[in-house]
Amino acid sequence: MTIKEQQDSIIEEFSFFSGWDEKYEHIIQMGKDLPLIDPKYKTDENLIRGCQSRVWLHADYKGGKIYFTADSDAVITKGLVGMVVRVLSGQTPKDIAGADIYFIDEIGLKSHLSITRSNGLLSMLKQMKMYGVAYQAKEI
Amino acid sequence: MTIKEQQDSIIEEFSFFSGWDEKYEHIIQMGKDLPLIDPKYKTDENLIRGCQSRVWLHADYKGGKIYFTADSDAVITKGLVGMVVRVLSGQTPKDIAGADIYFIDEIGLKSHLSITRSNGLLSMLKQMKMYGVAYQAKEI
Amino acid sequence: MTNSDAITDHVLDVEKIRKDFPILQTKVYGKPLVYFDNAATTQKPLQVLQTLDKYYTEYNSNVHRGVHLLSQQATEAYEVARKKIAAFINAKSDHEVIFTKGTTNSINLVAYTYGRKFLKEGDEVLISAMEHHSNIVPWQIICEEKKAILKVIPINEKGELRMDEFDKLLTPKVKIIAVTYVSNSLGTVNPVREIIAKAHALNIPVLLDGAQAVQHMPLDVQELDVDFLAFSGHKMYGPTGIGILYGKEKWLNEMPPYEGGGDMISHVTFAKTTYNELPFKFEAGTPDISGAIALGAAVDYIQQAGIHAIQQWEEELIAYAYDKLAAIPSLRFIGDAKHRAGAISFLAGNIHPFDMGEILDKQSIAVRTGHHCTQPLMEIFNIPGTVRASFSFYNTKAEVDELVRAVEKAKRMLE
Amino acid sequence: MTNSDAITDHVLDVEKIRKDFPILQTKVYGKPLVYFDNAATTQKPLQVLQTLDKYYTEYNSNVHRGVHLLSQQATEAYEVARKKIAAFINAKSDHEVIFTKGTTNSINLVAYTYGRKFLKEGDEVLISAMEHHSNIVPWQIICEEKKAILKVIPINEKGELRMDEFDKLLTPKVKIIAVTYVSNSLGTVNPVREIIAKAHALNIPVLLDGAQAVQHMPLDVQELDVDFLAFSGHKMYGPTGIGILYGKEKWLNEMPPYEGGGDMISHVTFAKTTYNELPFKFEAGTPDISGAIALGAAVDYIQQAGIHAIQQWEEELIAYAYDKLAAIPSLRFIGDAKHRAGAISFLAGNIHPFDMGEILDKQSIAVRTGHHCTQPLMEIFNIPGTVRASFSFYNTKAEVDELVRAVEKAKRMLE
Ligand SMILES: Cc1ncc(COP(=O)(O)O)c(C=O)c1O
Ligand SMILES: Cc1ncc(COP(=O)(O)O)c(C=O)c1O
Repeated sequence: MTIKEQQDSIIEEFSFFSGWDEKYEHIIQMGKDLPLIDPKYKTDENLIRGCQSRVWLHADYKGGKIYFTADSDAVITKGLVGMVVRVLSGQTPKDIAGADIYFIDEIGLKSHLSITRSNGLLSMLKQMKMYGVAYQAKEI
Repeated sequence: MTIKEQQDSIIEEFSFFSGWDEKYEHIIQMGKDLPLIDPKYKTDENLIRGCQSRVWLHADYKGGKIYFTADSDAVITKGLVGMVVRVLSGQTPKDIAGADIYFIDEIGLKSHLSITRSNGLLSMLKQMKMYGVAYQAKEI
Repeated sequence: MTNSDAITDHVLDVEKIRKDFPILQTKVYGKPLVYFDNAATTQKPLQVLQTLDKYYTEYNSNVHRGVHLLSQQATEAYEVARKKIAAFINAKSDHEVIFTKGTTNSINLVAYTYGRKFLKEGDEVLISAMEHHSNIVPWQIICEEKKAILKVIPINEKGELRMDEFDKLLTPKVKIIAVTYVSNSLGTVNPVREIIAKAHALNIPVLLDGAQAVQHMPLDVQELDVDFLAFSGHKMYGPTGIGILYGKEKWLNEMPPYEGGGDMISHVTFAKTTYNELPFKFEAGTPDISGAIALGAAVDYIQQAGIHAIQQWEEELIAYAYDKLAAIPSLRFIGDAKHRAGAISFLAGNIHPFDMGEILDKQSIAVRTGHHCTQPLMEIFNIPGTVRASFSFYNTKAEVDELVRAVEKAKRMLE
Repeated sequence: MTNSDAITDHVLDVEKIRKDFPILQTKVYGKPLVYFDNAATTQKPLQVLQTLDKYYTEYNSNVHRGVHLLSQQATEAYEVARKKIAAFINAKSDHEVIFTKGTTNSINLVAYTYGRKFLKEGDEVLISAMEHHSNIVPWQIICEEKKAILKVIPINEKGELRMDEFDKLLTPKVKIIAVTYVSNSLGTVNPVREIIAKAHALNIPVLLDGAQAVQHMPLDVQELDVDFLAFSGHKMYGPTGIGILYGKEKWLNEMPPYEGGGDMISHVTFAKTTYNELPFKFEAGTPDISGAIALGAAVDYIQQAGIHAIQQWEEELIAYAYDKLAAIPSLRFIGDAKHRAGAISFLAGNIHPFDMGEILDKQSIAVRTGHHCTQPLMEIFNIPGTVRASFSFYNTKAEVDELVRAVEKAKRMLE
């Protein structure tokens, strides 16, 4: 699936939920599906600075594609991370670097991006795109 | 005249004026009647700290009574000083120290006392009472 | 307060009080707001908002030195506000009350000016393990500059000061003690009378961080004999941007000025500047005039409700919340002091406080999560943070019930 | 501004604007208020007051780190306000915009932190003879501490900077130049482009005191290439208690923090504290949230009126006032610069400015009298002070006529 297709499929999944609690339960579930980072990569270097919860992110580059593994100490954050990883993992550096991430808005989690500093989601997205840019450069 | 009589006579004089401009002209006039301080006493020591205009005050103690002379670089201030001097000059230290000055309120110049720091009138009154207290102490 | 019981002459009409706070009538996510983030900032009563509005629509003007009527009115109102605050904490004199930007600004002012005058190499500054960053970092900065040493009074597992350790730390090397009256993270009320008495026996002055105290309990600076008291307007029903430093006249006179500028000077030449008298010496520049006047209105509001009645109701509310929360399985309190006020911090099982806070938010309940600007304290407890519910006299038991229900729901979702 | 003429696309509807300012509809002593004390503080439009009210009745909450909705809304609004101000002065980045308490606080911040880092014994700081105390005293304090030398650019009899003398004073010993863009006492607009260009040729940074500039003329920090700019919210139609420091990122990053406390730290332990990134590094403690958001609304208001249109109207008004006042016998201007903005200072015969101010006040005209916090300047002119009428875009020619009539009456009474 492309990045766009992955996002659209998440949006569709969420369209079945009307209550906030079902949405959150689904997010938490996706945290459980997140490909977990190897504990040896849970280093300060791979830590993404959010204010309240911590996120570790690792990238593997194989066969022209980037595969992300991650973890967080907060389950909602982990779910959000899981969704973003689902969207971007296994894509090419170029696609990741240029990705337009719109699903978060559409499923009604915009506030997670607008909180200036209290959430690491934006920093995480930035970090993933940085990996995209970096591996793109390597390719050339 | 006692301090009270002096104040009452000032209040009566002001009762003839209805406009603010007549009142001020009268105040300014009273500045012209102020017994002027001898230039040699126009020292920093005799300067009363107001914020905007300067007032010099000198006290002479003769025959059990205090006589004030003064000056100011602003004519309205000088008028106010003139009125206070008229009320307190030639009175006994005891009467001055314990004087209840009410005429300023009654003639509608209350704001001159309420401006926290912009007017030296209050400091001047304080200073005059200090002289009263000081000469009272000398008498004993 | 010696006569506090006698003064508790009436109980609060909480429903009536709630009507004074417009924001308490609003909804979030379609449900009535339940605001338990009062330790971060309180909501404002209409009386405060009307004071702000009246100021700006009727007599806004710069204060001091103004010859015109508006300026006289603004100056008068500004100075009356100072008097109200002086009376509220029973300061001996108005000019011991300095308007600042808030608690942080007040503490920085003391750390810098007291520190410059009185701290020397090897001297010690004593704070506690439960201090807010605002009562840590300013002392770190001045200690570094002066090569002085910052010492920390430890706490026990309940979040109470170890007074036995305090006694050991209290040596003549200590040049100032800065402790919080009430902990913003734990709700602990510290034994400040004892601290002050013991400090004064060695002639050491004490600064109290009153940010979480003045809104919850009667506080009399003369009776406490405290040397400095810092607090914030926005945490006591006043506007943001204004705070107070109370200081004993003798200290304030000895300390050098803090910032330089208009109003704090007596005379300026390029060669030499002489400083104004108290309180103006420490109020450089145009002050937050509207903030000061509105803080005066907030003090009026508190006085009218009655600080004893407020304290009584809040204590009842906190006891109620404590009992209800304690009944939730796997919930544990962070901070379990005997004397407490204001806030309750807790964690449920292994749930991350941020997750809990988010699920409470979605149920229209506002709590704070995280380290509450007390990172060293979180490290002592070895936790990433807490969920903190903090109370005001406008909160109700029904709201506490809502909180408990919401925590239970969050637990079901997150565990 | 390079393209300023092109932007002047509309003229002001002053009568319509006046309706936005409730206080302009009030009376003093039974007559309509004529407010010519705008350099001390401006009045506030309804739009600003409504923003304040909306904040407190709908989403008051502490900013940053808050998990609940109100806190997110408050944080968002606070940061949007920062963006508005950054856009207003065309800062390269939002985080070059620091919220402070006002101009005085902003200048103290720079004097202290820049001074600590870059000033050494024998270094020089260059200010001008027309500075406000707020741009003198902070430099005196840091110069005294660092044994640096404060030098002063003199002025000519018209109240203009002596640029020939400036050239002589500009040596590599100078480590920072701090001058006012517009004089609050004289109305002089200084040749800041020339000053900055010459200073930068020697790698010397320039701080502009913009307290009397930003509300009167377009100002683009990138085009000016200025290093620091300080200004106050209350002088630009915003509330009291809030101000701005703009600083180039490279300087702000090199300077140590100012105050310590919440929000300005990244991580605190008792042993070591690491500081947060810009702009938070310089914003310790709970900021004036409502003040910042309302200042954003004030900027919106100015932008909507159009700063070019404002400038045009104010210039017309000042020229008109100047001509009318000049026609009064024995009236002399203090400050008669070619480029001027904002204020006109004058004296009539030997009349003490305080007397004049009082008689104008009784005629419902608010002017300021005295030294205007520029005592050294008054000493240069050898006067006790001036009568200062200062203008805003809501003032009218009819009000100027009132002023002139009132001055004439005062002269009759006082001479
Ligand atoms: C030129 C100038 N600089 C600095 C200031 C100080 O501003 P504030 O009192 O708002 O800090 C003023 C205001 O009086 C001013 O006119
Ligand atoms: C105990 C304590 N001290 C200091 C502060 C800092 O107050 P402010 O942010 O108003 O300066 C707070 C507020 O968070 C606090 O709770």
